[in-house]
This record gives sequence, C-alpha cells and structure tokens, in this order.
Amino acid sequence: MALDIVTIVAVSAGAFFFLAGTVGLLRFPDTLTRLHALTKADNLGVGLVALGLLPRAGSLSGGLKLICVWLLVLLASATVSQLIARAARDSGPLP
Amino acid sequence: MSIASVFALCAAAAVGLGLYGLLVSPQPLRKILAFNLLGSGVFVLFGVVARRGAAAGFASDPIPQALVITGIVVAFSATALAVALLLRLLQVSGSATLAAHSSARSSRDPAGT
Amino acid sequence: MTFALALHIALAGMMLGLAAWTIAARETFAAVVGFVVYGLFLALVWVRLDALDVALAEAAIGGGLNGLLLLGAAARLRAAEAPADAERPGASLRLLAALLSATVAAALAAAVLLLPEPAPTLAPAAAANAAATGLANPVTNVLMAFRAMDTMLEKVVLLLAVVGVWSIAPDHFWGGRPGVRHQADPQGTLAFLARVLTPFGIVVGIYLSWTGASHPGGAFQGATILAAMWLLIMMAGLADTPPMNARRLRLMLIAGPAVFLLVGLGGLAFGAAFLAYPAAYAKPLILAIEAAMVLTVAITLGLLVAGPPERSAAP
Amino acid sequence: MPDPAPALDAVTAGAFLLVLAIVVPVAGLLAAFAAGGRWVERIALTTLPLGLAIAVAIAIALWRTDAPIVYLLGAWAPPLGVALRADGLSALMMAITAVVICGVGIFACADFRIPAGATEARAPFAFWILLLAIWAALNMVFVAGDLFTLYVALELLTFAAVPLVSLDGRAETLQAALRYLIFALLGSAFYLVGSALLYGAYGTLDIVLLSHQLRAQPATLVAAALMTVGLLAKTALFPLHLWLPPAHAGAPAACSAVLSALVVKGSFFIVVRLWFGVMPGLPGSAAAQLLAALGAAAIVLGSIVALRQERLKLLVAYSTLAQIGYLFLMFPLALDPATARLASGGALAGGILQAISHATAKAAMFMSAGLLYAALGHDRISGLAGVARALPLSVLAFALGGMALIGPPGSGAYLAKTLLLQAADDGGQWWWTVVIQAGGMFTAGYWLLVLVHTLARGDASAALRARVSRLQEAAALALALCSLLLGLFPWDAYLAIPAGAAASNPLTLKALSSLLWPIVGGAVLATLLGRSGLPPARLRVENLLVAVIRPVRRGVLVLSGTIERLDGALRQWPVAAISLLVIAMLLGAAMQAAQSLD
Repeated sequence: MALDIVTIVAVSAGAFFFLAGTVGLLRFPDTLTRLHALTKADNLGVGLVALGLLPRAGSLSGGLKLICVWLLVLLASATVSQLIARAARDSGPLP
Repeated sequence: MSIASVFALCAAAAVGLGLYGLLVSPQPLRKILAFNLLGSGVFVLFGVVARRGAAAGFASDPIPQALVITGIVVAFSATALAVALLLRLLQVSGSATLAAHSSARSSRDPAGT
Repeated sequence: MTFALALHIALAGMMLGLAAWTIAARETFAAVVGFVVYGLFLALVWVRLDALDVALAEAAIGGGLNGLLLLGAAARLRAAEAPADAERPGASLRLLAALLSATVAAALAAAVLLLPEPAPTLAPAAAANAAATGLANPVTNVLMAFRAMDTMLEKVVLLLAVVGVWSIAPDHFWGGRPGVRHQADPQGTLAFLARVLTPFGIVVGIYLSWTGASHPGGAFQGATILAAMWLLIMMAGLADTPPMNARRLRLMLIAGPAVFLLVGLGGLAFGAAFLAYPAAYAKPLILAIEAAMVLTVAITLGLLVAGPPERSAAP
Repeated sequence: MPDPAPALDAVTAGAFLLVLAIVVPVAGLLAAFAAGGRWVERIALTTLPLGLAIAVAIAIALWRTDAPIVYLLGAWAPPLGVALRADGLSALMMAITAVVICGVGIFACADFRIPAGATEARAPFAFWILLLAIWAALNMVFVAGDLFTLYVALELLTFAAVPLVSLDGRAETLQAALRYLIFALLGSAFYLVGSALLYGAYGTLDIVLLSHQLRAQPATLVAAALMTVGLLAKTALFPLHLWLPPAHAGAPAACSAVLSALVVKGSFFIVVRLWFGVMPGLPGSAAAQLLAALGAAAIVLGSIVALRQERLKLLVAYSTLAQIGYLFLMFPLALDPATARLASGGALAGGILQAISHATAKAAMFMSAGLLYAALGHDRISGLAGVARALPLSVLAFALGGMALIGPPGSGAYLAKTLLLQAADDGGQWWWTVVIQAGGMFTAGYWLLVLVHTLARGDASAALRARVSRLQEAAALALALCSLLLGLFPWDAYLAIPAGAAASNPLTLKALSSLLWPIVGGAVLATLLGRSGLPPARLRVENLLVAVIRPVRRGVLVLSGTIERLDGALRQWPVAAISLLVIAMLLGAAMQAAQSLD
C-alpha cells in the first residue's frame, strides 16, 4: 500500500515535470531556452517515473534494468542537448 | 471496440496518408518518407491480423509477426537504396527531382554499350 | 477495459497526428523528425498488439537507423528543396489525390473490420511444432525454421542493397571507403558518448540476439543495435569505414546468407530436406546461423547508412 | 499438360532440382561477391551453364512425370511451411530465362571488362552479381508456392533490376532508376497489403490452399484489386509505364535486354499465378475485359510513340511497352463463359507463349541496338543509312528479332497468335481479334521503319567508331533465331494447347498470308506515322506515291502528335500514381459487380 502511494506520487510528479518541459518547448522563444526547459524538466521527469516504477519491478534484475534505462536516458539527453546547443551557437540564432 | 479494430482503423489511415504523400509530394525524399509511412501502415495491418489470430497460448499469431520483421528489413534496404540514388543524383546533376524536364524523345544521349 | 480503450485511441490519435505532420510539414527536415517520433510511437503500438519482437525491430529501425539515414539525407538535400517545390501539383489534382487515397484507406478499413470471426490462425500449428527446433520464441521459429527460405532470401536482399548502393559510386572511388570521414574533436561530447555508450550497446545488442531464441528479440534486432553503435563510433570520428574491397569485409558481408545456405544444403544432402534441421542439432545449428547473421546484418546496416564509397582508401 | 490441381504435401521425384535452381545462382552471387576482382566474371560464367542444365533438367523431369513437381522447404508442409511447385508454366519460364540469361552473359563479356591495371571495377562487379540475383529471383518467382515468398522474390528482383538501370552513372539514368524504384515500391506495398488481408481472411498464403478456400468477401475483393494493380505497376502496363521507357532505353545494352526480356515478365507471371491459380473464379468478365483494354491501349500508344522516336533504343523500349500490352489480351479470352472462371486452356498457353517469344526476341533486339550504338556512337534512326552493309550480322539479328515478334509461321509468336485468335473466335469476342491483328501490323510498322533506314544507301562503314565483337553478334543472332524457331518446340507437354492449333502446316497459303498482311499494314503505318521520315525517293513511282501520301500523312501526324503528348502527360508522376489508384478501384468495382451478378 505504501509502495503504491510512492508509485502514484512519483509517477504523477514525473508526468507533471514532463508536461512542464513540453510547455517550455512549445512556448520558449529560441533553441537555447527550449533546451534549457527540456533538459532540466525531462531528466527530472524520467528520474521520478523510474523511481516510481522501482517498487513494481518485481525482481532485482528488473529494478536494475529500470535504473539502467534512467542512466542511459540521462547520458543520451545530456550529450545530445550539448550537441544541439553547440550547433545552435555555431549557426547563429535559429527561430 | 477492440484493440484490433482501433489499430486497424489507424493502419488504414496511415496507408491513406502515405499514399497521399506519395502522390503529391514533389520532392523525392518526401516520397521516400511517404513510402515508409505507407509501409508502416501495411505492417500494422499485419499486426492487427496477428492479434486477431491469438490462440494456443500466444497473445498474437507468430506467423504475421515474422512476416513483418522480414518486411521491415526489406523496407529499410529499399529506403537506403533510394536515398543513395537520390544523393548521387543531386551530386551528378545538381538537382533532386523526379520530374521529366524533357520528354523521353529528346533525352540527349541514351547509352549504347 | 474502457480506460485501456481510451489509451489505445489516444495512442492511435498521436500516431496519426504525427503521420499527418510527416506528410504536411513544410520543411523536409521537420518532416523527418516527425517521422522518427512516429516510429517510436509505432513501437508502442506493436507492444500493445502483443508483438514484442516487432516492437523491438521497429524501435531499432524506425526510430533509429531509418531516422539517421533520412535525417542525413534531408540535411544534404536542403539546398535542393526549393526548386523541387515548384513542381507541387495543382489544387484540383491534390484534391483528387486526397479523395482517391481516402477511398483506398476506407476500403482497406472496411475489409479488415469485416474479416471473418473467429479469425483463422496458424498459432496452434506453430505451437504444436515448436518442439522440433527446441526454441521457445515462436517468431524465431517461424523465421528460422518454418519460413527459413524467406529469411535467407531477405538476407540476400540486404546484400543486393549494398551492391546497389555501391554500384552508383564514382568509378575512381571504387575500392575506397564508404561515406564521408567524420572529423570530430576526440575530446568532444560525441566522442565521450561513443566511448561510454558503446560497451553498453554492444552488450545489449549481443544479449538481444542471444535471448531471441527464447524471449522477444533476435538476430535482426540485436544486429541493428550493433550497427547503431558502429555508426556512433564512426560519427564520433573514433573509427573509419573499412575500404569496400577489403577481403575480410566482403567475407563478413556474406557470412549470414552463406552459413544459412550451407546449413540448408546440409539438410538437402544428409537430412530430410533443404533447410530442414535434424532434430538433435536443430538448436545449435539455428544459433550458428543467427550468430553469422548478426555479424552480417550489423555490418550491412552500417554500410547502408554510410552510403557509397566517396573517397579513396587512403585514410 | 500436367494436372492443374497439384498435390499439396507430397515431395515428388526430382524436386530437389527446384531448390538447386534457386540455390545455384544465390551461391554464385555470394561467392562472386566474396571473391571479387576478376573472379566475379569467372564465377558468373561458370554458373551460367550450371543453371541452364538445371532448367533443362526440370523441363525433362516435368515431361516425364506429367504432374507438377512439389518440394517442401525444410520438410514443413503448408500452411505452416512453404512449398515450391513447378508446373508446365514454371518450367517453360525457367527454361527461357536460362536461355536469355546465358545469351546476355555471353554478350556482356565484351562490355563488362575490367580495365587493364585495375584489380576490380565497378560496373562489371555490379553487373555480374545483379545478373545472378535476377536469375535467382526469377526462378523463385516461377516456383514459389506462397504469396509472401513471392513478395520477397519480387523485391529481390526489383533490387537487382534498379541498379542495372543506372549502371553508367549519368544523371538521366539515375533519375530513371529512382523513378523505377519508388514506383515499384508503391506497387509492392499494394501487393503486401493484399497478402495481409488474405492471411487475415484465410490463415494461409499458400497458393493451392487459398484457391481451395477462396470466397467472395470484402477482404478478398480488396486484396485482389490491390495486389493486381501493384503487380501491374511493376509490369509497366499502360498507363502505369512512367518508368519504363527512360529506364530501359538508358541502361547499357546487356542490362536493357535483361530488363525488357525478363524482369517485367516476373511480375506479369505473378499476375497470372494470382488470377489463374489463386482466384480463377473471382475476377469475372468485366475485370478481365478491363485488363485487356489496358493492354490494347498499351499496344496502340506504345506502337505509335515507338514510330515517332528518333532514337533506336527508345523505339525498342516503347515496343516493349506495346508487347506488354499484348500479354494482357489473354485474360478475357481465357474466361469460360459457362462457369465465369478463368480456364487454363489455349488462351493462357497463347499468353505464355507470347511472353516467351517476346523474351528472346526483345533481348536480341536490344543487343543489336546496343551493338549499332557502340559501333556508330549514336543511335539516331535517321543516321542508320548503310548500316546493313557495314554491320550485316547486327542488323540481321535486329531484323530476325523483330520478325519473330510479328510472328511468321513456325515462330513462337505465330503459335501464340493462332491460339489467341482461336480463343477469341470460340468466345465470340471479335473485338480482340481486331486488336491482335492490329498489334501485328503496328509491330511490323516500327520494324520496317528501322529496316528501311538501315538498308538505305549510305556509307556507314566510314563512320564506324568501334569494331563490333563477333561473339556479341552471335549471341544476339542466336536469341533471335531461337525466337523464330520456338514454334517447333513440343509445347503440348507443358501447356494446354487445343488439338489442331499447332499442327497447321506452316507453308500453306493461309499461313503465309498471315505474315503478309501485317507487313503490308505495317508499311502503310510506317509511311504515315514514322517520325524519322523515309529515305529520299529515287524512283518516279515513289515520288508519285509520296505526293499522294503527303496530305494524309500530315493529318495523321497531328493525331499521332496528340498521342505522343498524351504519353508525356501520363508519364508525369502524379498522373501515373492517380491512374494506379483509379485502376485499383475500377478492378475492385468490376470484381464486386461480377460477384453480385452470380
């Protein structure tokens, strides 16, 4: 029961951060600010969703896989946003 | 309405959209993209058929699934070949279009060897 | 049930929205990005259709390699986009095309919805014959045993795609290296990603290929991930494509279909039929074919994305 | 004629030959790819006689057993497994494919040489591997007993054919290859949709099992319409021919020969399998008439546009377009009015014979056109004067190939025409009789146009840029002769030929007049429609004739100019793609109507 509550709270919070990140993506004016919104909010969102799902993983290996997913997403989004930011800087302000 | 019906409608719509794109997009790359969309609709149709055939403890008939995997490989190869042709066409002629600028008759230099 | 239905309808709606975006977007680059996202949603659809093997294949190809291929092409074609735009057909022709496409879609939808109940299926037959191969994944059984001929020919199709892509190279680059040489900062972000991610990716790729015998996954899905890792290393500038006339490369490119063919011929000579596996050796034989196929498919996919030889073999 | 209802799961004697027919070219191409360099050509040339021997062995085995040869791959019986089946049609198509591939292989030796000093070159490497791939794919098309295996075979064929188009790397050929590829992909997507629907409805894709279970229901009708039209797009039946003329005319000669002679027959053969094998009772009269009407339109448009070409290779390519139309005339003629089913009788035999004789004849014509181009450095029809004297054997190959298409007694086309005319007579479908006869005249028209130019007085030997290889001329001549003598082959072991059709004495007056009329008609057509005019007249009678003809010719030229513009419009991408969808709908509606009539 307590674990269920953890899941519900964490996943909902994660979903909220995703929503916030998406709003930022749509509303902010240029590439760098959009990236700012996306990376911050989405990384937190993914972490919270993964955390919320951990109690439901059922097995140790399942839990480890979830953590791996979280780490890989972090790695990918961190590097990709770096690359996008550099490309944006090199090619001047994009609309 | 079952899962299968929802995704059947979705697949048919994807086929329709892909067809429309193939018909009207002037740029070859957009045609290739539309072909991929069309193909994905066809594959989902196989998935719907597989899902309807769930039996014998399988949640989905394995035969259409295997056909889709083969189909995905073929579609990817086709995309790669088409993209390579398109990029080479751009390199050689400086333009990337499928429109016949000149009628076949006046095409300058049909090869003979 | 109604919640699940709502979820499915939402998923289908998202997918169609992205599909429409792919067709309607002004810029080709944006359309391709839409298509990549579409591919990821499509993988979810396959999960909901209980076809996990296909979901993995779709995620790896549709969301991954296909996206990479098309994005690269879109970037190189950007300058040529405007002239082709002038050839857009007129409004009446577009309306006609829309009407006809919609009619085909409607006919298709009606045909599927009116399919007979109960649906015919080969699932029981596949289940009953699973013992013959000793593999627990029914899709792998179909690919490697029941319809092995299709799978073998599909590998030949992949090889032909490579021959086709190579065949349009400029003559003086024959024997050279495929694709452009990526120059990247060896201390840069991409190189960092390539160094950190590749070991993970290789493990996952091999795991997916290996587990395909009994769980969702398989040679093709695993090979796609390996190909993606190879491409990542090349894009990070850490490695270069091999010269296209290297003997070892040629051998690796035919390994999959060749082993398949040899095992098949073994069946013809000593066993029941071409591509029939003797019951005692079925599993090791299939695993041997799959191992060769993983290697071949991974390299083939990487080379297909890299494109024709564009420079001489000298590094 | 073998029993039309083949056994389902009994492996017959000699069936492993079917496996070898596919495996040998596949193994050849794998080995050639791995070995590379000069080994590519050596391995391919070794594979040629092997494959030919296998094809002949299959034909003999079928003759002996008198029943279809069946092989179960992996010993798995359909519906779970995939069967290979060879009936008379498959055996004949395999044999003719082997003959043409061997001819093209001999012809190509001289064209695809590795330059001195290089270890490997692009064009030879690709050509030999793709040639073997086309062979494997076609053999698979002819024997596969499963609709999805046929799809894979069809894709294999497309993937092997497209790079052949752009082998010389010029922008036009790259564009032609890309058009071909994308349009063919659209066609295969339609085919694949149809297979999905059929599997959903019947739980099998095996041709024989499907034919037992097939009922008229929405999924079947939609599948039949979509699959047929997808295959028509790959076959380039009018009006879906946008890709064919530039692709076939632009490719190197050996490639054009394979593409025109064999590759389009692959998808045509699957249409035949689908209509006669899977669903003989489904299409009904209206749909069959529609296919033949498209075929008739292809004959008229293809021939008239061929007559208006300035270049020889494009003329031959448009002739292919017209000849593809000819292949589809058999569908309404094969319809048995009593049962409204397609019967595998004389009309089908005629259609297949036409495909076979066109394969050999067209390969010979493209080869000799390529030889003329290579020797002269151009292929303008108006610049061919004197060529017959300078290059007699090349011109003779062209002349015999074209003659074989018109169908003199003893040729395969003659037998085909006899069978089709007889079926038209029996069914009371006189309008197809008119089309068949007109088709012969059109063929004679563009054949004569070319011949008259080559025979005209002129000094071509001075203009020759390159020597022509005797071996290449011999290969072209052999294929042309093969087509001319096909009528003497014992066809009734493989095809259902009604008694009496084959037995007519080829030297009777009636038989000879059947050759004379097309040539007279063709002469009139060539005079009236030929763009490249006629060589300058020297006799007073000729001058008089020209004076009489000139006003008529002016009027007819306006008409043919309109037809040429129509062809240009139809070959625009959106128009062709829309035609594809319209034909799909018409076919679906026609089949639906046929079902509701019952």
